Amino acid sequence: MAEEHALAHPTPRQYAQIAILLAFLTAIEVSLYYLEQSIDAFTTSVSAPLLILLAVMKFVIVVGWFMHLRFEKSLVSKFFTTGFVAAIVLYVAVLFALGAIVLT
Amino acid sequence: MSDVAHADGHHDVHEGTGIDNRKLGMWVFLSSEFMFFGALISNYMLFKGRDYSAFMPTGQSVLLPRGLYDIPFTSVSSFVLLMSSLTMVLAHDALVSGDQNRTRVWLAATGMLGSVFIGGQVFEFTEFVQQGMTISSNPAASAFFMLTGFHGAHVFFGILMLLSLYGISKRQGGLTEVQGLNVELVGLYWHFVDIIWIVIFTIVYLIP
Amino acid sequence: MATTASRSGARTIFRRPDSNTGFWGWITTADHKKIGIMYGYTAFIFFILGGLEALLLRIQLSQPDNVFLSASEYNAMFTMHGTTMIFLFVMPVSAAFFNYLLPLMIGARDVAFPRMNAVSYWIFVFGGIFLYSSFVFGTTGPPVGGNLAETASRLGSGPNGGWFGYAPNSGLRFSSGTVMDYWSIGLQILGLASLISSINFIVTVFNMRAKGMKLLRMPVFVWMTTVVAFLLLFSLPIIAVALFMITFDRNVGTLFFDPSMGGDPILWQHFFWLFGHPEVYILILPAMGIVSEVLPTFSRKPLFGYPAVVFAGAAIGFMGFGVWAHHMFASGVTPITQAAFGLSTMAIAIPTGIKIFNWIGTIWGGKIKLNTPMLFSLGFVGMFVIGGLSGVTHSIVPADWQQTDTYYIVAHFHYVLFGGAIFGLFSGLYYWFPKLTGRMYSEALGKLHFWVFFVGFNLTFGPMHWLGLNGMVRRTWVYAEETGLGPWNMAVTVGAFIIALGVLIFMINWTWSKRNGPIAPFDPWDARTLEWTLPSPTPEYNFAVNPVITSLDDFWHKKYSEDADGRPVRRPEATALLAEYEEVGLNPPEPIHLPNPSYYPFLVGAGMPMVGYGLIYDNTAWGIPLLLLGAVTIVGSFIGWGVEPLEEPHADHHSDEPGHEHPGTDGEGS
Amino acid sequence: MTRRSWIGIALASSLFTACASGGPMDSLDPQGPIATDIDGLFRLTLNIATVIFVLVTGALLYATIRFRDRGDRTPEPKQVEGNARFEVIWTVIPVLILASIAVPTVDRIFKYTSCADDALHIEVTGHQWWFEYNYPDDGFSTANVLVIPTDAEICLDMTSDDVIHNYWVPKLNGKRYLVPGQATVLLLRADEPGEYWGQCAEFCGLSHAKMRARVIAMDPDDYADWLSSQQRPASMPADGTIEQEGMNLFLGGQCVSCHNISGVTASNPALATGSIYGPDLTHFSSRDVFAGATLNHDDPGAIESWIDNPPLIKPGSFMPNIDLTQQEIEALAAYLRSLD
Ligand code: HEA
Ligand code: HEA
Ligand code: HEC
Ligand code: CUA
Ligand SMILES: [Cu+2]
Repeated sequence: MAEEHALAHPTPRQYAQIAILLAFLTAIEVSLYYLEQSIDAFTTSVSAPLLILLAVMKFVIVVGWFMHLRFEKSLVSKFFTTGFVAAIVLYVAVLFALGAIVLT
Repeated sequence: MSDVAHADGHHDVHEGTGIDNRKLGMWVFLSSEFMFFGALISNYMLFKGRDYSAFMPTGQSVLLPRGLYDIPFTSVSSFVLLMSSLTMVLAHDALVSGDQNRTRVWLAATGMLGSVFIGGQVFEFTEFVQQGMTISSNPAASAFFMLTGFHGAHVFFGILMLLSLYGISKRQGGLTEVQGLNVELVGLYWHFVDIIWIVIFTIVYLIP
Repeated sequence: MATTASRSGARTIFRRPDSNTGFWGWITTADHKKIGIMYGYTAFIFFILGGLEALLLRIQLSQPDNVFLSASEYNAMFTMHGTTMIFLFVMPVSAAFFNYLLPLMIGARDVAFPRMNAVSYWIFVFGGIFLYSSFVFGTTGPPVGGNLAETASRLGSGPNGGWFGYAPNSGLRFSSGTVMDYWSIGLQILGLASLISSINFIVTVFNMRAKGMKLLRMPVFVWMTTVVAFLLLFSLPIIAVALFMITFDRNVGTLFFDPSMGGDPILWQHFFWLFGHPEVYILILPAMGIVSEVLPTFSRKPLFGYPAVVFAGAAIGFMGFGVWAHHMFASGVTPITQAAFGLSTMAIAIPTGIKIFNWIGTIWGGKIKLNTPMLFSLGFVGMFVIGGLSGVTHSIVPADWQQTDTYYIVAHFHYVLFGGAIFGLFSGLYYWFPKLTGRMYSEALGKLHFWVFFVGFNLTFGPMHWLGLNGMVRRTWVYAEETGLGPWNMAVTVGAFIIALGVLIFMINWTWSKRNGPIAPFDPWDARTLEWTLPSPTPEYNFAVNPVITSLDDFWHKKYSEDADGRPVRRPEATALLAEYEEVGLNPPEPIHLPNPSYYPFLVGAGMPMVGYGLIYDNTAWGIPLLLLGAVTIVGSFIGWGVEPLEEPHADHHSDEPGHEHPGTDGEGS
Repeated sequence: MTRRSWIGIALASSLFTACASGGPMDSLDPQGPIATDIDGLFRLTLNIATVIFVLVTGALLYATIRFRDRGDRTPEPKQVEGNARFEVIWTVIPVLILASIAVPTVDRIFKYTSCADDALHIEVTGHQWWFEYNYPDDGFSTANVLVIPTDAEICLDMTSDDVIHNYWVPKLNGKRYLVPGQATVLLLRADEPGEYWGQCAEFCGLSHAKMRARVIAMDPDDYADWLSSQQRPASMPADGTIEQEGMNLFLGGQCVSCHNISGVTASNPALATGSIYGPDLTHFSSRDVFAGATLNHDDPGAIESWIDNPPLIKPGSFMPNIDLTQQEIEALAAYLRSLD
């Protein structure tokens, strides 16, 4: 299997480190949530982008390292990103057409 | 994975991608799953923001999912699912390095963590129902149950697949190379279900 | 002959079925060609059913205020007509072409997942039977609180919400019987079948091409198959969710589409058309692929602008996801949405135009043989242009406010679906008939079929433009005499019967020629693509020797070189080459391992309706047990299959030898 | 192309537009400014489409005939694989054509999707299978027949009580959905007094075909008269007449639980609770059509056969067959006829 790609897979130790990082990010997410709940100045419009950013980071880490997408042929990531991007674009458009997202 | 061995292959008979059929198939399938969960998530996004007070019998207030969340609880179960991705990847890693016993241990651990997650979800659902929010309370509740329910069903199928891999390995005393690919495939599926939860946790639970 | 070459594996402890014999051979086969043939015949049966439903519709409409059908019967007929033609005829017959031809055209011995392929087929068959069983078991009724003068007949007990099942009319309150459950669960099952085959085809195209067949050397038909597979891949999950939502609304108590509890019926329309519009390109692209093969062959010229045609096909598929709301121009969506979708819809005319013009470029200056397939392909181009242009008049949003939900729309989509998809598919049926059966069809009957179709088709659907603009509304079982629409409706009805005559001619030609037609040479059309290098009918193993490709239209270039003028000159060695193909094709030099037949795909399919009935009748004593039985059948079959190797043991040991093996198919798992 | 062939094309496309059938639902025979404007846009597009069609099929037929295989007399064709210049041409030309029709399209979309401030508002509610009209400023409700003044912009505020319906009066404007739980608007404007036909265009269940409508446009003066006639309470039958017998049956039987007749019935309980109800019958016989505009008042026996067995006439109807005797039917019919 190893000859499939030039990059070496992480070792179990590195996997554990990645998992710790993920746990850490989750902890930040949850604390952001509580900040938003308790501090008035910290509104949704501040926390939401941060939360989304964190989710994207976790997403990328899991896909890239745990699913080995980093090490996979580029065709695979093309398929995968196409699905992901298509879903986001289309459903944002649907929500927009339904009036659930309003441009202000 | 003989095809890979001949990737340089003047005597390979195919103009392929060099990726095993089943693995490519799994990736293709997962890319379509985005559309599936995207529909469920946008369904929830649409309904969570609406006001249902006009449809309630007089005197009753609207019970929305976001009013009932137990964030610490869900954070813990999200953490559990996240860690199951770690055990999954360790199972695969153990298999690659030829350690069949360790593979089985990690497979079992993954299944266990998955079960804990599902158990948490069942608890959450019963809790919500006891507080009065059922699937028929309002469309936002319907969408919440449908989204998290379908995610739970995916986890459930993942557990089934993990269990059968565990069983086969136990019976045969190890997994063959072909079956080993199945570990990788189940792993892909499992991580995918995990990333969907990452999105759900943020969009459904944390962002008000 | 196939037996000698293919069945060399040793027996195992499992007694496995043998696909070469009789009835069980068909049930258990994993051979893509047999599966393709079964897809074709099954789909054709559904075509007859859908057509008979259409004839009933037409008899009812032949005069104003007719009483031939009751309202409930009429509603069931048009719903099942549309559903059948789309999900049980055009899609599966396209799948028949994909199955039969895709491996042949890319030089492979099978698809990537042969047994998954069989699963798709059996799920489709059982899904179709399940849907149609509504006529036997289904119940309809008035909306809750409404009244009927009489109970619905069996004919009126089919699904009756229209092929797009608009909510909340399809919800429990307004469709109180079980028929809409049959519809939603039936479509769910059919969608699963298509999803599985789309994954299969994508992997096949990406992994199983013969050596040298670069992506831009694939026949256009293969390209269109690929685009269709991607369209299915990304659009089916959407309809799956939508169907789950309606099923849950009806059976579980969710409130998605129930406006009296804050649900949103327009959401259904978005989800349905987000699937439904890509779906119409799913229906037309295979036919466009066929036409792109037929026109060059019978013009003796390469396809004009191959990369442009391929790119346009991909662009159509891509843009097809961005136009869905054009089915909702009257729904009160915001003007911004209407304008955006009006413009995106117009834009689709551009890549489609590129295809049309390149096809004309292909025949221009050619040496055109007007054989039956060519007639159908030329008919396709002409008729599709009419349908496409009326499509563009719908994209003029204010004009569509007048047109929508009238027969003007019905005219549009029958021009693209019948004049387009069906003409293209019939072209393909004639074109590949020799490869399929080893015999030639009757050219005289074929041409007669074309002309009867052509006249009948235009008489049926041409006046519908006029009817629609004159106020004839869709899905109405009666219309008032004062509208003055009677005479034209009568003409339409006559046209429909002429089409039926054409179908009969086709059936006679097919059944007669299959047995008694002259024996077909293996390259009867002097064609261009790989499948014509094979004996007719195609042997079970397809390619005795794995082909190697060096150019687009490889086969043609092996037969012809070009002179200084750029005109083809037959190579002197061509005749010998063909003889060699024939000789080798029938006598593989080495044993070939093929996927073995299996009972499990059939069982997976058979489990589906059990789950479906279980869901519908979950409130009866036997509902849940049946559901569980179905689930156990499906899961059990998958486990049995996981244990059963794809090919007889030892097969994978050959994988290192050249000319033998499909990498990756050897261990096809669950 | 010569001038003459352009005329030929215009004629060909007119073949199906110009000789409008004159049928009551003919969308090619617009009778108001909005419908006329839309019709113009459609004809423009249709003419362009016809030109494209003639050119494309012309080329197709020409090539088919000209390059037919005539055996040995036809040489083998040149193997042309494509031509980049042509590709550009036949991409750009359609872009330009489409751009030219896109502009008026977008303009009309915005023009006809919202109402002017001074428009006359009428509320339309869709029911399976009839249209209810409310005149909010004048405080009465009617059904099936919508009466509007000419030369005024009418703004229909629409919604539905059950499923999605689609309001269409071809000669006055295109369609617009009536969506349960949501509000939509449709503009109407008629030039001339007259009676215009309409029909529900979206499939809405069993009797969708019998969900029709009429619009009557009146001179502003006539319209004012009509308004005041509708605001009066219902006429009372004289003592001892068959009409009075009918009224008593109406009040004593089930009819009153679904129908309102102002001045006669107490306020309708069903109307208040939002459960199923039927058309307001106060001025029933002032409307020339009823039951979803499928039955005509002047047809002898039409009212009788309707109240005898509504679901027979409209399958699924929410008005039940009450098993009335012939006598009762006649009395009720007589009473209904007197409600002018
Ligand atoms: C095979 C199926 C198929 C195909 C290919 C198409 C193709 C197109 N369709 Fe059609 N359509 C349907 C099947 C199909 N449709 C069905 C089934 C429905 C009804 C669903 C229902 O309600 O039940 C429908 C309904 C439908 C509507 C909704 C109408 C309504 O209900 O109000 C619209 C609106 O815009 C539309 C538009 C188009 C357009 C613009 C194209 C374009 O792709 C056409 C492009 C082709 C051409 C334009 C011709 C060739 C081009 C040239 C020669 C170049 C030059 C041309 C120009 C510059 C204009 N279609
Ligand atoms: C590929 C798709 C397809 C095809 C091929 C057809 C084919 C035909 N359709 Fe189609 N139609 C649709 C797709 C299609 N349709 C859809 C999607 C709808 C919308 C449904 C909805 O509104 O929900 C529709 C709606 C529709 C309507 C509108 C109904 C309504 O709105 O009220 C009408 C009315 O005339 C009609 C007529 C016909 C006719 C006459 C044919 C003919 O061409 C049929 C020709 C075939 C035959 C006549 C069969 C031949 C049979 C024999 C030869 C008998 C011999 C039998 C034995 C020997 C056993 N169709
Ligand atoms: C359960 C409710 C119900 C009852 C009871 C009922 N109706 Fe109706 N009625 C309706 C509905 C609903 C309609 C509209 C039906 C349609 O057009 O589809 C209607 C329509 C009518 C119409 C036609 C009105 C129009 O303008 O279209 C008349 C007249 C009528 N009813 C008279 C009666 C009489 C007389 C009785 C009693 C004998 C009666 N109704 C009892 C519900 C009811
Ligand atoms: Cu209301 Cu159709
Ligand atoms: Cu469309």
